[in-house]
Amino acid sequence: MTAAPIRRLLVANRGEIAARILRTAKAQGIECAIVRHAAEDGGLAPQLADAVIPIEGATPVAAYLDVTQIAEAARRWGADAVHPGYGFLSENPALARALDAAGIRFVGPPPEVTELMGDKISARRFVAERGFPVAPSAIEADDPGSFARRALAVGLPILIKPAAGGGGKGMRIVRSAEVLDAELAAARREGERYFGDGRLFVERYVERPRHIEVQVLGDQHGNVVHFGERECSVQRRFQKIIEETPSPALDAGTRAQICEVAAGIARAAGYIGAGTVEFIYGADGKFYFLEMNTRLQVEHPVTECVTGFDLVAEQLRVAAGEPLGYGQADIGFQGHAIELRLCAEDPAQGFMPATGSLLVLREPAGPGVRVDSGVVEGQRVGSDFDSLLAKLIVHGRNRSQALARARQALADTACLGVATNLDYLDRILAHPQFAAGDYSTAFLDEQAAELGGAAETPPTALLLAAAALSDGHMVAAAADMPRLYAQMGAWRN
Amino acid sequence: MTAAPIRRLLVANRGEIAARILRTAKAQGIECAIVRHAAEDGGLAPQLADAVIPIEGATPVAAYLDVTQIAEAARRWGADAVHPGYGFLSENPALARALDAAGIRFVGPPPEVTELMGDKISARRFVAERGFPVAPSAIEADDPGSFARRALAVGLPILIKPAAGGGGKGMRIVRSAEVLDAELAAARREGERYFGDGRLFVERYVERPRHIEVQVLGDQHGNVVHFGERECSVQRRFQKIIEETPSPALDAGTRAQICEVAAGIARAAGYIGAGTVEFIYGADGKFYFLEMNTRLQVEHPVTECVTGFDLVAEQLRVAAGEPLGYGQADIGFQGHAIELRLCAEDPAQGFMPATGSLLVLREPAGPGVRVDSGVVEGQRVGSDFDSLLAKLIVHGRNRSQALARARQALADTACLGVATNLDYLDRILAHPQFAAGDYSTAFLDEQAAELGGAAETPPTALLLAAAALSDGHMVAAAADMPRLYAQMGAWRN
Amino acid sequence: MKKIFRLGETEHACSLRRGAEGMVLETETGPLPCALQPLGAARYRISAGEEQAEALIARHGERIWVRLRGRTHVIDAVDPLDALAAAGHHGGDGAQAPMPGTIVSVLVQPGAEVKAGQDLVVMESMKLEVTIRAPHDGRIAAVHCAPGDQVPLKFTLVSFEAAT
Amino acid sequence: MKKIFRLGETEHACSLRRGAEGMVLETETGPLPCALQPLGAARYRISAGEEQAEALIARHGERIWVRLRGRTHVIDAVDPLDALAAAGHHGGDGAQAPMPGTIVSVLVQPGAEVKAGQDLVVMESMKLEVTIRAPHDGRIAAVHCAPGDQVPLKFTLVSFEAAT
Repeated sequence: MTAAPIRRLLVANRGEIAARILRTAKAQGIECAIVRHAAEDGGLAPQLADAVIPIEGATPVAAYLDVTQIAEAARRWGADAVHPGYGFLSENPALARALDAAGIRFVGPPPEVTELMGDKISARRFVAERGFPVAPSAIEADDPGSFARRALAVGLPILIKPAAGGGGKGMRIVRSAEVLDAELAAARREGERYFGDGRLFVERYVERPRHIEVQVLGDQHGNVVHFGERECSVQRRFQKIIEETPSPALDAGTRAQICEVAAGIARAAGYIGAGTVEFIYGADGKFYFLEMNTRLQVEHPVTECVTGFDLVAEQLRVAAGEPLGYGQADIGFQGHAIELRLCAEDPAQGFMPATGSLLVLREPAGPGVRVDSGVVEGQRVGSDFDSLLAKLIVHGRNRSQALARARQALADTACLGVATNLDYLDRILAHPQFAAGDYSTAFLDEQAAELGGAAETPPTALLLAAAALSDGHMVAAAADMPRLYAQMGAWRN
Repeated sequence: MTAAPIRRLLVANRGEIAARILRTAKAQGIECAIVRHAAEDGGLAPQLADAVIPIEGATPVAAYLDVTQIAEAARRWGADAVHPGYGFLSENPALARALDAAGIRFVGPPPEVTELMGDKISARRFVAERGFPVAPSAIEADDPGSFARRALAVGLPILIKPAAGGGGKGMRIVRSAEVLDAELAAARREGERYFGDGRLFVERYVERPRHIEVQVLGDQHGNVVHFGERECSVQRRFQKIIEETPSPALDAGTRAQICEVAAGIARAAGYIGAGTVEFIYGADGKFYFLEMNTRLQVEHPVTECVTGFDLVAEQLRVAAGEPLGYGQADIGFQGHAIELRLCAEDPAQGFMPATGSLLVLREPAGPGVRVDSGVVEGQRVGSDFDSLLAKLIVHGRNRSQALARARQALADTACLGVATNLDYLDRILAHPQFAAGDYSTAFLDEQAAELGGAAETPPTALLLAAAALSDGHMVAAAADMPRLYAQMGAWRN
Repeated sequence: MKKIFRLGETEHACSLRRGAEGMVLETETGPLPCALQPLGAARYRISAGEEQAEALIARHGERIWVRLRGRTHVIDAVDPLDALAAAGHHGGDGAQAPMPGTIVSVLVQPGAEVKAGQDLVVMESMKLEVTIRAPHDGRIAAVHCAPGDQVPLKFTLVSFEAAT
Repeated sequence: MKKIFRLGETEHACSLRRGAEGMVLETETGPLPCALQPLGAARYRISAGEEQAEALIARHGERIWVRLRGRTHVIDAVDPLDALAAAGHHGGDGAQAPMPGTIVSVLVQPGAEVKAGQDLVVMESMKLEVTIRAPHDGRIAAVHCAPGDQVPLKFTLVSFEAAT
């Protein structure tokens, strides 16, 4: 790759991550474009971009997954680099290849590395061969006929994973042999739909594990560093909801160890760019390799808060061919950071995705508070994309200060018109187990009843008064005053 | 003072600093009240407070300066502590005494210390006697009759200061003997109006000096630490506009020296709470004591960004009688921070205070961006209080990243309906002298022409089109379409 | 004018009248003096009897959103007549979409006999696959969706014949 | 319908007419096809001739605020007749308040002869003291303010007798 600076950047993504990338790139004086499917109604990112390039597809998601179309858009607009964000094409080596053919830089690792790590099976094999710990497993491709039998032989409970998967899509826990076939079929269908690849493998499922990941960064000159770990055990259906750093579970020794293992894996893979090595951390203090994500993570801001580094800026520097210019010793850690994912999901409806218009949106501010948002007040939230609306990130001198600021930030936030997990997030933070830092990936399921908020009694009188008095017809009927009625007309929103 | 935790806090201030204090106090679970004069229309702070206590006065400012009324409000509401913010009663020992008499804690130093440092004359004497450098001066009180003569004897140019002054109020530079009497009279009038004390003194005025200050903190147990320096040389009429830390002017040696001198002065004074020691730093590398502010500074957030400490939280801990619990070595510094003061001042009208309604208000966000705002969209901005609307604070890994983020933050900000210095701030950041960190307190005056923006040519065609097409009558007259006219009705705002 | 406000699981029949000093809300539990003072930017001061609070309020049709004391509340206003109508057939006569989304596959045909819990339709929303199962035993009267269809929340995907 | 838009120091006489494909702005420099497309939340896409840009726009009476390409612009719309009227007496007949604020002291009486630059009134706003001086030699006709008065921007504090 060339070592020329990036002057025109196409952001091939949407939502909060597109906005976040645009902010860093624009601050550096880079001219920025973004692709947008018509189904994207409003949103913050298009406002921040210098140019918006329309893309089309059978479905909105398909448009963002269309390698040829994205590469062509980059070429026509004259981009000298493309940032894929996360999801979509971020881990698809085809885009990197198509761009390379057009002399455009891909902000991410070379396709070979993405392929190695993108295939969970080859990844775990690569890591195991170099002496890093992996879990007992069975791989369908080794002998499809005996897969189900070998899967059970791993020992229940087991975890089914698509070979090409990521982000928890298509993953299922199996605790009893009866449901194995049905779950394998469902996992295969999802694998085919999301990754165009139905191959599966199973791993022994560790009960009450922690999910701990390490941020790594490598340049084109062989330098690799880590930026510490992130604790990502607060999950629903393998989807992270709250992340923090440092992890409350690790002592200094284990932290140094797990971070060095991560950096070691990245070095072994000749890793270039920003990446994340994910580990399962058992109650027994043992950890083993889960997978490596060859892209920017949703939860990268907590690492930025405690290290002071802008990981997107570092990605751009690496893509431009610059050497890191610093070593592991130059990366310091200050305080504690927590990220909360505000999602359009209705906890009262089993966390079903919710849609609607953002009638009122209030975002928190103040010391130690950062908001990475993708939405603006008034816009519609549809069901075409994933449900993440914004991320609230807080940074404090220690965990208790960060936690206090997180709760204050939630209290200062409002999102009316679309059901969200806002109050659910606050109940998680208020839970003694979270406050103590004593939780596993099973936490949310185990505490589902308490976190459901059934114990909370709504201020019924105030709410009924608000409902009645904000109803133009009821007020008019009662007061029979045209003036008041007109005033209530303001309610048409 | 007692060592009990603070449970009910009255914030005796307004605007952005009241909101900022409320956020930290509320995050700690402290119940908070705020005082408000009727002239305060809307604003963010009252929304954040648990209770709002109305206060009255001959003028709105007088209400916030009314010691008896504030102390009584605190007593009636059952506050166990009062935070004065900055300005108003923050440096008035009478409030601390009145509260002490009522068994209520004052979040600030003991009245004796405030008195010592509040009187510029006794302060400089105290500091000089302990061997810290001060500038040549003449003090009116020593012999009022000969003051004018002695003032000239100091050697022009000289700086007139109210003995009880602070924040540049009533300060005037005198370069020619003719205007001396007039300027002395004006300074005396202002001193009487703002500090109820017309006594003056003059100091030799150092040409093209830098204004560098050091944040200090002491507890009730004799511990005193510093949190590094702040560069505050970007000033208009002695009013700071942009502050940053670390100072681009200091090398490591001088930095350590000036910070230790500041901590030394605080120790000598038996200082308790958060305070700031201000220095004049000459082109020759020499620095001398200017004054000590016995309160939280407007620009404290830049220090919070690089140290990770919440200075308001530390003030509350100290007021509660807790020991600091950390030493100088525990205070680390990470990256570079810049603060921009967004003020309701019209650069096109000689920076006259501007009033109006905040028709549109957009605040920046994203990595390394913090906004301490006191206003909300839709509220009125009057002429009753000072012109500070909000502070934009950016934090970067180094000065160039902080500067880039600052310019991006300004670009993402909008304030329509009230004239502000928003664009002026951007022209300062864009000036090569600021980019190089090579500026003195004379910078803004010396570069006034260039910073005036006369060189910028407005996009006239676009602006005229916007003006005409947003005019309901013009559109209706031209299009003669009732529908369109109705649509334009939305313009009544 | 009477309205029923649904708040979570419970419904409250309310009406508003003008009292001596302001509005009075008539509820099952008796009359409640109340007021709503606009503070600008969707912010209001609500008072009901002795209680007072500031809140953010937004309306969308007959749905009211209230952000109050760090919690978000949704109240649905229903006209008593609509409520009556709805009570008639409680959606028990079919399987409805639990979320807006896209139909992945339909696993039953009209006329088929199904058992409670049997898979009927697989749909997908925001990359999440969900299988809709039969709420009870019965015979399929009609299928109202096909793979690829976009369906709204509570859309009836499959309807059952009335049990005889 | 003709209007004069004041932009900084310069004034532009403009009128709007309906053209073949949309609105056309008639300016001194010729016709300009233009359009204004609302994008929601005070955001608009402006096009004028070849130029296009997104901007935030707000109106307050006859004053238009535009945030465009990182700069804030203020345009004042004046009716040609008002402009004519204003041209008549250019405030040269008195000393006006350069800012909204409070009168601290008045230093002249009606009938007094003053020289250009002589102190007339001391006023204060946002803790900033400013002395208003005589714009030219002349005799004071009337004083329209007293210490303690709150006065708006451009309020005529002192008026002069017409020079004879």
